[in-house]
Amino acid sequence: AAENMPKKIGYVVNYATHEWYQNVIKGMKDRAAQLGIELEVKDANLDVAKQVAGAEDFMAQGVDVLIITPVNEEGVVPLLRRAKAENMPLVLEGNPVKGMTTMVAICDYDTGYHAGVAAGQYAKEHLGGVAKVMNVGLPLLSATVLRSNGFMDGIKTEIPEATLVHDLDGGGNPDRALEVSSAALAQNADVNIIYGINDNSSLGGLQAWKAAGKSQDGLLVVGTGGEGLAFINAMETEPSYKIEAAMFPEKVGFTAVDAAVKVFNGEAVPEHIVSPTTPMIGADWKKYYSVEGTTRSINWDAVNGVKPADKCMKTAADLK
Amino acid sequence: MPQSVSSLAAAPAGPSLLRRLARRNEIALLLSLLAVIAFFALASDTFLTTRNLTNVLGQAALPLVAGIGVAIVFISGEVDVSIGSLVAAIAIPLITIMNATESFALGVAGALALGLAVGVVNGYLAAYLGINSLIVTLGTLFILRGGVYLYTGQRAIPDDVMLESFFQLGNGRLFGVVPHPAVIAVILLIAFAYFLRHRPFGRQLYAVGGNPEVARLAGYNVRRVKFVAFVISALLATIAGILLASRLGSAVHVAGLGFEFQVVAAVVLGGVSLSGGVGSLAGMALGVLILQFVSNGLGMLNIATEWQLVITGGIIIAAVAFDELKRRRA
Amino acid sequence: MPADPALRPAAEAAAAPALEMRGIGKRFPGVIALEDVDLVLAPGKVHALMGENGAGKSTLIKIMAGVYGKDAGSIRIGGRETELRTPRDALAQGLKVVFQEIALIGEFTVAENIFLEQYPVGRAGSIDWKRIRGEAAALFARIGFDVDPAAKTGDLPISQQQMVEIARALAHEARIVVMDEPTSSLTPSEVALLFAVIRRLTALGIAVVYVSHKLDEVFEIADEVTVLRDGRHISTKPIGAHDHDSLIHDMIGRRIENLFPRSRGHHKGEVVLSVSNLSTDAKLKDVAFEARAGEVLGFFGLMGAGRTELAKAIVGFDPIRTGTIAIGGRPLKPHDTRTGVSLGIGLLSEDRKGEGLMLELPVQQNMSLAALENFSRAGFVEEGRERSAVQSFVDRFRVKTPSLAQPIKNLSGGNQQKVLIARWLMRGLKVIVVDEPTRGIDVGAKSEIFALLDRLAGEGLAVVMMTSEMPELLGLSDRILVMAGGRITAGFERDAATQEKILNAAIG
Amino acid sequence: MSLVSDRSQIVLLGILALLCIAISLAAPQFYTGANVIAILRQCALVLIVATGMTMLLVAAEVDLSVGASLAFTGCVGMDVTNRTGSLVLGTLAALAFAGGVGLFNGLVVTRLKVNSLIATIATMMMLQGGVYLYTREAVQNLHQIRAFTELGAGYVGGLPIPVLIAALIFIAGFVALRFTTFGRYLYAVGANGKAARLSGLRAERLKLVAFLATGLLVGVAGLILASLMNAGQPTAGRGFELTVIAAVILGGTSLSGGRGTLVGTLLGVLVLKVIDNGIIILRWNQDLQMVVPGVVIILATWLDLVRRRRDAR
Ligand SMILES: Nc1ncnc2c1ncn2[C@@H]1O[C@H](COP(=O)(O)OP(=O)(O)OP(=O)(O)O)[C@@H](O)[C@H]1O
Ligand SMILES: Nc1ncnc2c1ncn2[C@@H]1O[C@H](COP(=O)(O)OP(=O)(O)OP(=O)(O)O)[C@@H](O)[C@H]1O
Ligand SMILES: [Mg+2]
Ligand SMILES: [Mg+2]
Repeated sequence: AAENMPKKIGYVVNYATHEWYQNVIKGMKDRAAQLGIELEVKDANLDVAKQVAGAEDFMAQGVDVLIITPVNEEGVVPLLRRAKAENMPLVLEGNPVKGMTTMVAICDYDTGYHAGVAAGQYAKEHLGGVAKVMNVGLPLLSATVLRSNGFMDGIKTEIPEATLVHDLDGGGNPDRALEVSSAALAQNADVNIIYGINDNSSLGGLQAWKAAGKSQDGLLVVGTGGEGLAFINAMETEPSYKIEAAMFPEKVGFTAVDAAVKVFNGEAVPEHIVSPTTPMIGADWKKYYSVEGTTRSINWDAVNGVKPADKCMKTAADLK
Repeated sequence: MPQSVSSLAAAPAGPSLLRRLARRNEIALLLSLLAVIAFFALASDTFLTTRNLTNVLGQAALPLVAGIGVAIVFISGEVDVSIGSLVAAIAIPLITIMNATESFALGVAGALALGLAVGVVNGYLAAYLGINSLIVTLGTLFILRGGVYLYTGQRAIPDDVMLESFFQLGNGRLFGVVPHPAVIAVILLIAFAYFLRHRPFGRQLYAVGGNPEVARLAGYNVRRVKFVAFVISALLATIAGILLASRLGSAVHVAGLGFEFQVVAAVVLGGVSLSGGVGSLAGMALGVLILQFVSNGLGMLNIATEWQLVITGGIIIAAVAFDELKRRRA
Repeated sequence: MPADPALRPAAEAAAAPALEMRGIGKRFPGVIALEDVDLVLAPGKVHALMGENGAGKSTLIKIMAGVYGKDAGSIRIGGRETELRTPRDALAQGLKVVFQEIALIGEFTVAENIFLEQYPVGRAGSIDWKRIRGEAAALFARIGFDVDPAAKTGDLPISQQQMVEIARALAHEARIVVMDEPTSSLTPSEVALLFAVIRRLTALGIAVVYVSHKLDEVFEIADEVTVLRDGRHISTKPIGAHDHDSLIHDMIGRRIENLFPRSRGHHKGEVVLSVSNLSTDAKLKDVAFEARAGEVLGFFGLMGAGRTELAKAIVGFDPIRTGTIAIGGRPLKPHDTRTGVSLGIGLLSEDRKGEGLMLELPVQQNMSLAALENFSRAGFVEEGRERSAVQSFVDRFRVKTPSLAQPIKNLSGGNQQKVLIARWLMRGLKVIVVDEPTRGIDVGAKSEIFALLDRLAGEGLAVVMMTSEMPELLGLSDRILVMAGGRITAGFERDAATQEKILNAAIG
Repeated sequence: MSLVSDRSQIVLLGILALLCIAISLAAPQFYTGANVIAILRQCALVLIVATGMTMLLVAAEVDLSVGASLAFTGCVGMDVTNRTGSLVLGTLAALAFAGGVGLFNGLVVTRLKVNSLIATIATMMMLQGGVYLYTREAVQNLHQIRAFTELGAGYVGGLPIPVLIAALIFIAGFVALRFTTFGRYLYAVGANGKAARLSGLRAERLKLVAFLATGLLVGVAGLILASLMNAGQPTAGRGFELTVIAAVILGGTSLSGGRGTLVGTLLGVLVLKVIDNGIIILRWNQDLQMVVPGVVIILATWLDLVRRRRDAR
């Protein structure tokens, strides 16, 4: 297909210093380089106002396509309107926004759900069919709420009497997760599964468990994201860390650039372009990633082989 | 004793006009701002375009508007760090009321009512009960943010009615060129600069911050002056919050996180003293613009966030240290 | 009764005293500042208010100015009973005060400070800056004070700030003008100008309250004198009924035989401080002198002559450009106060509040600050020894304080000064530099401080004294150096010095 | 009670007692050993840094960079231990780094005369940027040295090691501030810098030492945090500076220098952390973890003010 290539793509990321987005950007850069496109990134650093400013600056600089990961999905509605008024093609990453053309995203609910199913199966085999869950969650974002909900729904398909003992706000960061989990475990330690909405959260929960002086026998820890090296290290060294719901950030970036090219050419695109996820159990991670020193490389063949769902089971719209 | 002795005593001569001007902090700031602009104009070919410059003005409008209030509180000898949460909180009545009534004016009235209430509470606790204002406003910063999260259940509240007037307020441009927020910021700046310089109450703010005991002896109601400063600050933060809500088209619970740091840094950079009684709105505005242009320019040069943080931090230290050195020389 | 003119108006005043305070009482934590005090001011008269440090003068003034509320008593202004809850109430009644502590906004211009109480406004309520500048200049011209109305007030030396204070009290319509130690930083010529102004005020029927520790001034300007002691009313008499001794007796309850005692002979020890070729960026030019153990070396100069700067430079507080300073033969290097103190030189600053006191901290910690190492072992403070040392100084100097734990801000100026002198005596020095050591201090305490400085010299210290008080200079110094424009312009032995010669050298 | 000699902590003690009673009535788990230990461990990190911060505030300075420095230090400590395989070197590197940050702050404030609030906001920004230049990812524990894990998660005689470390540091700080010339000089410098200098104190040097001490204590806390999380986390420590300062202020230390005690700070830390813990134990909405401390800080400061005014009568 002799498509026209955009010369320059501008990406306003919500939080560039986070490992997840580091890897999204990595995937974007790889794909842009393959296609001969210049990619520029501006970081909103979790500041909604700065995000709008970043997009404005890109439009002033004259990029051909904008990709945006919203800090908050409601907060970019006027921005989309202004982009449309200036005929600026725009692709969203992560979350849907009123008035958008297309969005590239994983299915958060499905991700949690499949991890939940895997956790249920594991509990049946190794934990005597008991599932008492501590969710180290993040109510701040609809995406992370969907993951937690999916996880509980998934686990219940295997163990209907599974209970949610603690539903916590770990802030998505490790020290807060640790602190909150410690308090929760002190209140009630009758828990055998720790679920974290990202790797920081699951590890924070696990560290709280260890700090309380408990053995990891009979414990299962399930993380989400597979953002960097942390989960790999945990899966290699921590006996309880058995399941990781991998979300392949590099693949998300890769797909977003492809979508940007399509939108630039005015091609028809679905509203939601799904990027694949899958639970990795035990040593599965080695199929998708290899580690050398402190860098990990993605195995594109394996990842491209994971089939994305056509449609998410549940989305943010279902939460309201 | 002859009267001439006193004129023979080595009375300090007033410094010449030129010297006085050179000592003015604003001149140094203006030169720094021009240097920043010149640097980025040379380094990037998209920086010095009308579009980009007006963009930056529009982006600077929020810290400018809120900065007026923070500067006024600083001048009165107190501090206000609650604005970061306030800009997020006032969007809630604004959007909720607009959604319910489809009236922009009613929404703004609701926002102003909340802003006023916060200003009154801050002012009452700090000025009348005498609780340290950093503690008070740190407290309201936490309380308001927590309140926003509790009220919204940590979801943004979307604007369902999409009034055109509301959209235009933050997103439109006067004559298609100057963003409306910039126009509003300039009008407020001029009005408050006049107020501080030419109204007795403006001078009372300086006097109260410069030396509260003296101000009291001169017959001022020190508490009331400080109280009013907090109310002004909250109302200006409310206006900034309304502009932000328009740019975001919703009440976003995470809006304004860290905004108070950003504004305080700019205000201090602009020469408004933390110990009260010193500073001007012109200086404050230059402080805001310098930081905004640096941030924009580094973005234009495609410099990563981590470097932007390091460079901005370095600039703040260098600028304040330079100012201090200059003052010691003088 | 004699036909003293000061008494005649008393009959008229009975009809309408400008101010009548009856049975005033005021207590602070641990202190009864005033008890059952009366004060009646006649229009057109100067009423002096006298008393030792801590007698309650400033407190009484602050009550009439609405700064403090009173615990007991009543106040009538112009015959009508009034409550003065805030300074604004007093100002509205036409009562203007020149406070003991300079009460100006340092960041404002002189002209703006003058109109602080009420800005003249023009159309639409905007401040009329032109009028402010014009009227301020006219006011200074009328009084004869030499102050630039456009100068930033904080940049001015204390003496000029004091002139601004005085001018401010005169800028508005007043019925009563109160001056709490207005001349503590003024030169004699400026005092003369002030007195001319006061006479003009009284001619207009304005009542004036005048507080000063300088007896000569009081005898010159006052019509009546009220004396307070320990917060109680002792006497109110026409000035003609007093002489120096009787006034002092009323104030301190005893006589002072000799204000400038001299216990030591003319023996001079070796040179302990030698300064040569000293210049600073700001003012000092090529200053050189020596001070010997056992002598009091007096420095005189007009305001701005550079005495304070010299004092701060030789103790290592302010940087110098050139020159050497040696204490006990050892050079002050590096040039900082720590080296200075360890070599044995210390400064009693003229700015008590800004450079001496730790206002919020107790008397004990204020006094022991410089000597703390004497009471410490291996870095630990031995508080028992510290406390008893502080207590012994408090007793010896008769520091009036309810306890050693009292925050020093609650002590009167004279008592604060005693604590600060004790700070250095505790430490033990070779050279003590005292800058205006008796500013704002009553005669009783003054004589104690003089005796103290004399005794210190007798014990072998070199006392370097910067002063603007001619009697103090002549009474205490063994040798006198005069400064003008940052240089030493003359030097006199005690016996060769006269007031005329000194003033001539000071004018430069 | 003799420790609380100046009675300034009565209000806080009252609040703390009330909180404990109220929470334990509603949720008996509050008094379980596990929970008490969890609370103490959370107090430990804050208390360690707050000890230094109290000294700074007494000397009329402040350090807002401690949160950012905490994260950075953990990364440095973990990374150097990984590279050298030596816990000693890793610890030294972390302490050197955090001490260096403290020294930098101190020099900027004392030499360049930059207001410490603004100087340390700037340092905070530089550290936040710098840590990502140093590492984009959490630095994993590759060395698996046992002693390192023990630092955060170990116990001695039933007490968590971080709590013991914090207790030692607190006692040392308390003694230094209360009984030594150094402590007395800090108060003097904070109360009137010029008077202190005229009395032969090296005011700038003393402030520098306080900054350095705070820096080193951040280093200790950073190592403990890295051990607790089993990784050096560049994202850790957000808002930590506000928690520390809130605790110190709550403890009655004056922002304008010259006044404050470490006993107050300890109570301040306890009050804040008991509130945090109580909200989770009571299963209240966690968003209240912002609201309640805000109210308590204002309330406690006000009550203390009322008490002092009454005492002054
Ligand atoms: N704010 C205060 N708090 C506590 N005690 C005070 C306060 N102000 C004054 N005092 C005490 O009240 C007494 C009277 O003080 P006041 O200042 O009126 O003395 P004064 O006569 O003006 O002395 P001086 O000549 O030194 O100025 C003193 O013992 C003083 O320590
Ligand atoms: N033009 C000026 N601007 C700012 N400060 C000044 C000026 N002139 C004098 N000062 C300050 O006023 C104080 C007194 O100054 P200086 O040492 O020159 O005079 P002095 O001889 O001690 O006279 P006095 O203390 O009686 O005013 C010093 O602290 C000095 O810094
Ligand atoms: Mg007095
Ligand atoms: Mg002087």
